Amino acid sequence: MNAGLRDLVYIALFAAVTAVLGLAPKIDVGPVPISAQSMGPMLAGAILGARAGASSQAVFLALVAAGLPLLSGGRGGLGVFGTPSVGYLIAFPIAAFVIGALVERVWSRLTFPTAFAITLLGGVGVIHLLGVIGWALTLYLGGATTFAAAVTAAVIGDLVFLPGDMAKAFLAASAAMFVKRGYPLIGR
Amino acid sequence: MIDLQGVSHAFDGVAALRDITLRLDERRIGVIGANGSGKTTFGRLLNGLLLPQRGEVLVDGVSTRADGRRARRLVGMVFQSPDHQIVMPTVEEDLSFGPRNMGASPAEAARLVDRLLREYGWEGKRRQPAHLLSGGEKKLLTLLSVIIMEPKVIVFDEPLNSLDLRSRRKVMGVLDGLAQQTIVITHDLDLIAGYDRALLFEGGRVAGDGDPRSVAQRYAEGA
Amino acid sequence: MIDLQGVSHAFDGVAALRDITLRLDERRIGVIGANGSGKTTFGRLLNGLLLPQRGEVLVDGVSTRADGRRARRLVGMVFQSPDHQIVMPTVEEDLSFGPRNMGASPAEAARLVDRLLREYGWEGKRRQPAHLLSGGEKKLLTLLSVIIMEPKVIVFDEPLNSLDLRSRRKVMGVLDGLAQQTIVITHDLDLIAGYDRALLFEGGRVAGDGDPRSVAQRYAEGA
Amino acid sequence: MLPLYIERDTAVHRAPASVKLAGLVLGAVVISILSSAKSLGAALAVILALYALARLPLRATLAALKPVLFVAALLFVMQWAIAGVDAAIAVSLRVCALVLLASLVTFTTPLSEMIEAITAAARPLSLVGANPAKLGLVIALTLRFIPTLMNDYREIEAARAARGSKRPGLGAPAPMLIKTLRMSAALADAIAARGFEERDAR
Ligand SMILES: Nc1ncnc2c1ncn2[C@@H]1O[C@H](COP(=O)(O)OP(=O)(O)OP(=O)(O)O)[C@@H](O)[C@H]1O
Ligand SMILES: Nc1ncnc2c1ncn2[C@@H]1O[C@H](COP(=O)(O)OP(=O)(O)OP(=O)(O)O)[C@@H](O)[C@H]1O
Ligand SMILES: O=C(O)CCCC[C@@H]1SC[C@@H]2NC(=O)N[C@@H]21
Ligand SMILES: [Mg+2]
Ligand SMILES: [Mg+2]
Repeated sequence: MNAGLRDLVYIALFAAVTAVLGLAPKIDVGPVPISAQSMGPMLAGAILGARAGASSQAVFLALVAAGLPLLSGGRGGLGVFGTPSVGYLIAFPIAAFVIGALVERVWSRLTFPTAFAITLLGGVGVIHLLGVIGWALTLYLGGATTFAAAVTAAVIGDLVFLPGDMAKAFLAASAAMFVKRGYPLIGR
Repeated sequence: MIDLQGVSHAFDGVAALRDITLRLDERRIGVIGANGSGKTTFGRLLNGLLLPQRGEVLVDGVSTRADGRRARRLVGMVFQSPDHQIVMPTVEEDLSFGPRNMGASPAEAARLVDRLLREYGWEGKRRQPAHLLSGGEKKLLTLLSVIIMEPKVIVFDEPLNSLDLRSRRKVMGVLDGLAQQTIVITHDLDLIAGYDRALLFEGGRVAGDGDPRSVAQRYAEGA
Repeated sequence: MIDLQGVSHAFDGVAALRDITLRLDERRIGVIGANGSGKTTFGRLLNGLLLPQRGEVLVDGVSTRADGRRARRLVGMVFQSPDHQIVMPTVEEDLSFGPRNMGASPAEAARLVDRLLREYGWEGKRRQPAHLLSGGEKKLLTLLSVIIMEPKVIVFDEPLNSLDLRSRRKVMGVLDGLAQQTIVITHDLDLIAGYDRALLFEGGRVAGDGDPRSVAQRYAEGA
Repeated sequence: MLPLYIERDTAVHRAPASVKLAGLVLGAVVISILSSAKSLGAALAVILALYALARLPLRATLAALKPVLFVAALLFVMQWAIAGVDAAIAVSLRVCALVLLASLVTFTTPLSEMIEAITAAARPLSLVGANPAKLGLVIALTLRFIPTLMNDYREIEAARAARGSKRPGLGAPAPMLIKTLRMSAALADAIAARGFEERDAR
């Protein structure tokens, strides 16, 4: 009977999970750091499903915007959405939604390879696509370069994340399979 | 045998254990004391999960600081909360987690699990999701998951918490049947009444040490 | 007064409570029974957190199905694990959570919190982060967070779990001092020895009902 | 890790949370737009004056800055190399000002007030079906979960180490998730038992 409330608590839980991932050490390679936080949307989508998963990431972003220092390195505030990180951040709820929707579709026959493919598609594909767009736009609107140069710079900058993000997708997929076996939520 | 030599430990500058020197070689030792008196911290020092900020803990003569993995192999620990201790999704996988870490092949681990499940009449639970077991069953699982590693000493933190009479008796039976040295942390004074020795913790110090009956009495008077 | 009429409930097709008919009007009632026998499920039915799949639960004559909110206002519940019911980050905020939900203005809620903290000598803890309280203090907080809502009946699930002697006495003192009807679920047979009535659960049925001493004895024999 | 409320009786503390949040949003926009080191320095001075007005201890100010000092230093070096010393100073000042401003609000506003304010601000959203009270609850719970999660992680890591795991931290997240999911179900019950849905009716 508390299904509605339960979802609220799960949403809060995964917003907090994304925040806690920000405590893992980050590496600064350019204006966008290498961090563990994009595992948040992958886990949220794969474990909670599309709607609750996306909501949890939206809540996370709202708290960041409200000024809480929940991004890796203790950053936060509206200012963050003016940096090249903006596209990646906005992609968090969208990625969670895409992953959740796909996982819900194949739930009963979900295996690790499928789960990995889905976290790669949503957690790396979607996030990097929007991330590059956001990055290029901030560079371009910052007035420094031509649009083509901005896109090139963003794409090159983005490539650094690929190895780490594939590892994150792998970890998220295995954690999701672990939870599916030990405490399945989506198939309820 | 475990030796503590002038051991102190603090969390964020607040002392949790103060200058403890002890030799533990009785077979069954009970540990009692108020909430926050340092009992769990003491337990974690014994197998090197926590390294003392001052002093040394020696397990069979070797410092936990020098060889933590050896200490953890010799001293098993059953934690206060079973939820934190179940690390794999099913009963079978959780039981084989320890042996696999210790270098057992999958086949060897499976053999050990088989034997243990048979010995405790648990074959039926083999593939069950571990987190869906009842409170009492979870506690038993965490106990078995440590027993399967055959440590020389086992530390139990609150083994009887929220168990019913039957599980209580079952767990107590398992404890009594163990050949190993056992160190039991508890708020249940009856549980340790027949033990060889009892330690009373008070504000991070050993405030009582000796015969369980008199140590328990001292605790009850102070409370 | 609470009435159960032919109440049954199953989880995923497995019966947890079977056809229970009871009238609860004694002031202090103890509930005992094995792990998984249905005690917590029973408690959750009393305030409509769980609606029975068959039968009815009536609180002061009104069905929990018809008016769940009213049932939850009249019947407060303190759960098994304090960690699972502290909702807000600090003591003060957690205490005002219930009254605010019931429609108290921030000022009214603050007044209620003030009074309660003073009554229990807890002013010093007002702004403390709830998760940094000791085990015993957390338990007391969950108790106060229900008392502040002034329900007519309070259900306690394992109130003494992992408390030390002193906190045990304190919590027992608070329980004894309550004017409300209290229903206490526990594995600690001593706790309910002086109660007005005891219920023994066995496999989802009431297998014993009456004088605590004889019910406890029956339980001990069956275990 | 979260800067927490520091109790004082000052004008900054007494100001309504809604005003402070609006100020934070506005201030953040202004700071993001400012580009010269001089104007950013002035903004920082205003913020520090507010810290003094709120009688916040120096220790808290430094604690708020600590997590970003590294970022600020790094940005400083990079900007210096790319765009010269003035730009470098400006960038570092901007980062510090943003963080100090955000932390000022958290230091001077109890969380419950903050949640009430966010809930009130979200009231218009109820027209499109969102429920402001629920939003407030989710935010409170998120903040409550952060220390709990950290503690669970440490406990499970220890339990894995005790059973001989060579990398006890790496495998801890999955069991941690199961543990907290179970706990969430119980927490939802506790919230209902304390009358949360009552708020829906209003
Ligand atoms: N990881 C930690 N971080 C900070 N403080 C801690 C930590 N672990 C323990 N403490 C503190 O150290 C002290 C001793 O704690 P410990 O857990 O050893 O007590 P205990 O005797 O086991 O209590 P209980 O009977 O409640 O289990 C307490 O004040 C506790 O708050
Ligand atoms: N949410 C749930 N989903 C599935 N099964 C459940 C759920 N809650 C309880 N059960 C099952 O219902 C039965 C009764 O559980 P309940 O929690 O009422 O027992 P209990 O008497 O309180 O036990 P304990 O002494 O261990 O607390 C058990 O078999 C339990 O596994
Ligand atoms: O912390 C920030 O400022 C932004 C967080 C987003 C970082 C993105 S997520 C995908 C990619 N992989 C990383 O390791 N970092 C980026
Ligand atoms: Mg302890
Ligand atoms: Mg129960």
